[in-house]
Amino acid sequence: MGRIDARRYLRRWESLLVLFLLVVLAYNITQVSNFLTAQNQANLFQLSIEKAIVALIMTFVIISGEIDLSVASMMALSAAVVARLNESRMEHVLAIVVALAVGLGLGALNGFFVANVGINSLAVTLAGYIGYRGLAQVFIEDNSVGGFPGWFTRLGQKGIIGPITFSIILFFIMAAVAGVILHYSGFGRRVYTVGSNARVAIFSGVPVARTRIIIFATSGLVSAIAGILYAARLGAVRSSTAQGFELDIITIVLLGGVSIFGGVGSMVGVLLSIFLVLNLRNGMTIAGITGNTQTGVIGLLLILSVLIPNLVSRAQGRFRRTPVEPQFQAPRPETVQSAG
Amino acid sequence: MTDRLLRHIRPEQFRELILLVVTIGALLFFWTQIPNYFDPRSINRLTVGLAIPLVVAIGQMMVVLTRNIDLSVSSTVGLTAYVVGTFLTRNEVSPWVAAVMAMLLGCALGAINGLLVAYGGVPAIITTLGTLAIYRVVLVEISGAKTVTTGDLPGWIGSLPSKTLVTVRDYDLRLMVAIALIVTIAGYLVLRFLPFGRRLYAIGSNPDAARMAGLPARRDVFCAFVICGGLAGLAGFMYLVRFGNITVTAAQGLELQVVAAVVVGGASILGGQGTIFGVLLGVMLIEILQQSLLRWSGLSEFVKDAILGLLILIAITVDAVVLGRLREAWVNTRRRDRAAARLVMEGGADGAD
Amino acid sequence: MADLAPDIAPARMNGSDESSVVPVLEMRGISKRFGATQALSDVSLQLSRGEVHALLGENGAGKSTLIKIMTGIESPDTGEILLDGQEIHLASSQDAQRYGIAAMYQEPMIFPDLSVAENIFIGHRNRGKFVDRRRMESEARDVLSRLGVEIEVDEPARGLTLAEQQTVEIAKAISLDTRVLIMDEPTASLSAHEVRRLFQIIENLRSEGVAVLFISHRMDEVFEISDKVTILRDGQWISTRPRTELTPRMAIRDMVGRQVVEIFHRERKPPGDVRLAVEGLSKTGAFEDISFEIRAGEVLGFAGLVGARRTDVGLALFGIAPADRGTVTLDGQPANVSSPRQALERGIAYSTEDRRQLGLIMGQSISNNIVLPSLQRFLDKFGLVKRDEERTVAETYRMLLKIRAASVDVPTGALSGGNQQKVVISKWLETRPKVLILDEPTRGIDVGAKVEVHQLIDELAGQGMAILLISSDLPEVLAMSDRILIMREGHQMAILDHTEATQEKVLSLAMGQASELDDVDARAALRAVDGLIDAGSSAGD
Amino acid sequence: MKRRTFILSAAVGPFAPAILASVATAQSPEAGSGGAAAPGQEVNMMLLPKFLGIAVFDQANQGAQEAHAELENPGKLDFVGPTAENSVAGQIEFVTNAPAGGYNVVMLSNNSGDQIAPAAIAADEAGTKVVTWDSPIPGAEGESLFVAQVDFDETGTVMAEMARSILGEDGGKFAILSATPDAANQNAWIASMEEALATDEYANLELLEVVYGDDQSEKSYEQALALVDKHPDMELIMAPTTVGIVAAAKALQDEGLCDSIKVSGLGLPDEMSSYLENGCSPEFALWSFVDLGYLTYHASYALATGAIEGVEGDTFEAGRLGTYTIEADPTRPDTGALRIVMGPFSVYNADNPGV
Repeated sequence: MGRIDARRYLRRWESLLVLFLLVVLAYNITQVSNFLTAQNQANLFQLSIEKAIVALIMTFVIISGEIDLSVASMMALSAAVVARLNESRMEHVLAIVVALAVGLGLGALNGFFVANVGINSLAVTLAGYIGYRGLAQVFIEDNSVGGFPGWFTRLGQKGIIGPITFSIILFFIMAAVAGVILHYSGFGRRVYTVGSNARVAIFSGVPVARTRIIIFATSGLVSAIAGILYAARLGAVRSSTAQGFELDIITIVLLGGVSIFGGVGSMVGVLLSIFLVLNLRNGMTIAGITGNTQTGVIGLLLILSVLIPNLVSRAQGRFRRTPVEPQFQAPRPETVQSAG
Repeated sequence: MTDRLLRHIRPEQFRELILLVVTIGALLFFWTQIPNYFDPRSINRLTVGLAIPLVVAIGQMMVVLTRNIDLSVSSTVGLTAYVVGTFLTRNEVSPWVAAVMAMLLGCALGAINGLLVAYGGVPAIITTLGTLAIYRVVLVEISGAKTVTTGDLPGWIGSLPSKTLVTVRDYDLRLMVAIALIVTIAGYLVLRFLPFGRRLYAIGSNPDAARMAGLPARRDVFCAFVICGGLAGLAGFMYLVRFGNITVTAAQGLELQVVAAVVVGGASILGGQGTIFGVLLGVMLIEILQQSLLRWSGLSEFVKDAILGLLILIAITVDAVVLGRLREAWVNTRRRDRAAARLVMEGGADGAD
Repeated sequence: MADLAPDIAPARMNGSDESSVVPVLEMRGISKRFGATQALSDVSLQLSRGEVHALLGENGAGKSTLIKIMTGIESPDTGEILLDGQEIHLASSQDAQRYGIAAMYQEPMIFPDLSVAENIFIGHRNRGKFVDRRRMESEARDVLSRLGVEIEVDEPARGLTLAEQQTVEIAKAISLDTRVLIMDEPTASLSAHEVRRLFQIIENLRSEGVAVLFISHRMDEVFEISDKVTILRDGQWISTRPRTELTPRMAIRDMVGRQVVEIFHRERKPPGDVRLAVEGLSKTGAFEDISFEIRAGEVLGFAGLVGARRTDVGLALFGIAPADRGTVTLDGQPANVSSPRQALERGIAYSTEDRRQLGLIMGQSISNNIVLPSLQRFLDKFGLVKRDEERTVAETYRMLLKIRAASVDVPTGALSGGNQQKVVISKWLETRPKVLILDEPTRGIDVGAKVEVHQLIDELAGQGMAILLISSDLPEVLAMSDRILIMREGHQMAILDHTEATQEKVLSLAMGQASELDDVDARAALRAVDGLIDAGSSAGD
Repeated sequence: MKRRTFILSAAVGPFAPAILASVATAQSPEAGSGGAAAPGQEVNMMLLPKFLGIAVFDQANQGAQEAHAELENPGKLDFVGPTAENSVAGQIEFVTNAPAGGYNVVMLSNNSGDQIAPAAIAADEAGTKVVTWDSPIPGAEGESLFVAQVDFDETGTVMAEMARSILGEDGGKFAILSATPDAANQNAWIASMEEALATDEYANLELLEVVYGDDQSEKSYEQALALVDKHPDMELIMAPTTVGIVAAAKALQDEGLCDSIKVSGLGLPDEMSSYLENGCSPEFALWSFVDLGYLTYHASYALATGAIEGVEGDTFEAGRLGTYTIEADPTRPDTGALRIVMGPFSVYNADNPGV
């Protein structure tokens, strides 16, 4: 069931997000004493910056009609690679390069299985979700490995401009680049096309397989970057690093109005969603609400943001909904079945 | 050659055969590697370890059949284990009552998912991603982050895990395993012999057609979620019995393990395909791998997740590549047979092909 | 137009003998509004026992809305539905089913993972608490043999051909004691042989007393099978006549509301140099030894029955499903392509008949769709899309091809079939092809738009483009082509010049023992592209 | 298996063979100045455990709440924490946000190793003191003070002693089931136990392996059973974590293995009573977490109100527990770490079931 006018749909969604954001900001500013301090604003970003960075590429993945469950495991793996190589006295910059290459390569491998072997991405990246963290375990077992060079941990922890860290600056640069690519470039156009209707894309000479591989490879690379930044911020790595991040990241992207069925979504929506989630978390943390409850509130927000428009439009009787939503990219090819 | 094979065996059955061979192969391999592998003790351990994921996986499979997914099962298991556990610390009730309570609570949680998905039009992955977090929060909030401990629970909790129904030469059939097997058999019967079960396949196989055919698709999807929740509730009870100590993190991460088992067992994420036997094999294979690598000194236990990931990848690739071909070949064989039969029937004509 | 329509409603004509002539199903004064569009206004229709009743109308005439109301998927704003003279209310498709009203669609609604028997009985209620496979299968065999077909009932339905799937759907309807069976374009994707078989089944249904509502765009079929014909236009009832009192010309006039030139008449000009030369093109299991050439400014028609594998040749030339053997040259250069991308680079474009699934991205704007295949040319040196240029180009096509839309930002899903087809053609024209393959360019679009498409083909040929026209509409092929290549079951039968080609000649060449082994053309493209998606071969790149 | 854990106790004090309960009397009431902080001052406190959902941390909170009421602090005392799987990042998040939340003191049971140091330093610079309890920051950076439950070096000896008392004079083989690999306290205890084992005194005790149950019941349960299968000659599982010990005891009981394999370590008498009775766990040790929370609160309050400066030699009054003195932490030499040792150890066995 394609959304006939995606643009209008998104605009309505984004307005809703702005409204939510304003409410949260109003609450934070009035109720939280130190909310507007530069330090707090920097903290607000810094504490979830890795998730925010990965959410940028996850936007591409989901708009292209796929999903990548392996991002958090990839973060752990890249961090583990850096830690392991650092421990064995490899030049640290070189270790980072190796970790990035691992991310790019395994991301491309995900892409290969999705694009060239034709397996559902949920199944492929479920394997990656388990396997990549498994590889991290192979490298560092259940140890906590640190001992990074000073410049590396400083990069992750200390502000470059005032309290603003390298990660935050990198995030804003990447967000700008991602926005331009998604909305203004030919590649971005292809991402939407592949996500809307891969068959039409093939008939139109769009390099569908290549587009998918590039998206997944970039997803691996960006996750590796985020993992390395996370290692720099924490100063030590365990194989359980970033566990559970994938669901947070996907939640952020879906809350940003990106359709799980592909083809619909905007970078503005995702950025609004990131700001909303970060502010919500910050306000709640300062108000002493624990991490679990925060996740629950965001989960509730996610459900409501789909449910309310549904109920409203049903009340208006404008269209009937199908009783069973296809879960992932219908229609199903008959010749090959996806998972199992 | 393939033609002849394909006349007797369907691709789906072929896959289960492969899975069975791999599972037996894994058992034999670890038997050569781990001393006393087929000891009653090891086997009992393995079967007991299977019980909880198996029960959850059966429910998950029913949802997956309808082209949906339930990621909230782990929180349902944790929440029911905690709530029933807390109840038991204050009230003395029989195990049966406690189990039924757990299932009812699970059904209620599943019903919330089902309402949102079937009647609210919220995609299952969004709904259950949300409730995965929300049910966990409910657990944290009502527990005040306190722990249920074995010491506070009624005495029967302590004896239930080792309760054995039948023992054959030290090989036990534990109560927990029996429950899981009953659920499995019940699941098989429902999916094979109840109209409801067949409709689950139909809905996932072609949702549009299901609607057009006037199947009560909403209600059936709703019911699938309720059943999944109920079984997760039962698993919650089993979890409470087995581990005794229930913290706020109970069963965290179980959801993807179960989805992985269902996928390895051959159920399609896109609905309509999968068998209970396949799911059973999927759960077994993963459990064997996990348990065995913990005990195998030939290889560090830390490689087990890497191997598990690789295994899933191989399973789905074999499925996509080999079974895709087989299925096509099967379809062609069938068509050719039918056409040939028809030609004979219609008096030969000029045998065009 | 009401003056053209004699009131022949039987119930009112022979009021005396109520019991025998009360229609099984009567729709009375049905109106339905969707937002700003009045989909149906005051439409009435009567279906009698054992009657095959055809429903005609252009796209957007309200046929599908009427069907949806009859099957309980939509409810009417005003008007009543009577079954055996009793008013009924249909709140859902289950209700309709209970009253014995069933519908089948062009794309059969089959459950590929269930067995044939289950497909037949899945919608049944009151078949007991448990599934009795043995009984179900024997009953399924009975139903199918009543229809005169033999299908193994215990196997998954995924192995069935399209025609067999339709048969299963009919069996499903019969097993439900269906009294009214609605068939929405059931023949659109069937081979001639299969159509014969279907008509045989419809005869059986008629003799069993089932009322059949038959919807088709193929006038010849309508005139062959139906007893009565009802015509809708713009949501209004226009006429209902016995078939015997109707001529095709009258039917078209009623459908269009004016006298139309049915077929565009094309002025042939002498063609230029050879553009595309194909020699011995073969693909195992699809087609064998196809050889032809097209000159600049020439239209080469591809005629044949459905199942003749014409589309497969088109797909091979375009690189979707490359041929195994044979050579293709374009302007003297080798042009054996293995992906659409290569085909486009060499100047070969292929416009598919399946607009919805293969032609357009319905959620995206007209302009996005038009530039899609030629996106590379609209990128600046940073890889960004030059939006102004994109809009200008899209605007140009909108004006030139008279695409009726408020702006080029309108999503294509909101357009009518004819306008969608124009967007599809625009999209391929913008790739500036030397050879344009048009697969069923006028299928499912209304008569007015059809003529516009014909004009366009003529203009393009006039500009020196070589056009390969695949069409099942024989008059269209005869009128538009310079030469006609006739295929039968993957074999090239002949190439006729338009001067020597007649309907009879072409048909006699095209007919023959039809094969039932394979799916038909309409699905070939879908299957081929899914093969690409699944096997993910590099052809996508 | 090569481990890269933090080696904390480079220098270990002399071992008294049977110190057990009697030795660890920590109070040194004779020491000098300081005294009680005036009650009724506003200090905003955050009690941050390793993660939520473990009984001992609830008990610590109980003690802190008791002190909070006793000192009539009009400020807030929030008991917040991350979840187990998110423990490291969660703790860092709470400490980072503490100054913005207006907290004067964060009382931290550190589960993040030195990874938390940058956040602790930042908090300290922003005026929020970080007082650790139960588990310190290994490098002591950003940490004002560590309230130790017992002398860490002593813990190893206590555990070795319990192992010997269970296995008998002939000794035997045992394995350790720990919490998370990042837990500084467990790591220090294991290191200290390994040192004790190196002495002649415990020469016939053989440590087979250290495994981690991540303080999760199910993982600890599975790890315990895996240990049993991997080491047929193992006679004891030593779990220096309250979650691990009870999970291991339950696993052995469920499998009917308590006759041949025993469980010991650090456990709550409440949770362990049934295993004490049925002999699965004949002996284990612990201290009072209620008192630990209480003492930590008092120390933090004194520090935040300026009653003490937080330098070596400061003494203060900790309500019903008496007077304590801040001393250099010998288990973390060369870091400038300061600690208060609470003590004492209680050893529970058939004679002293503790409930």
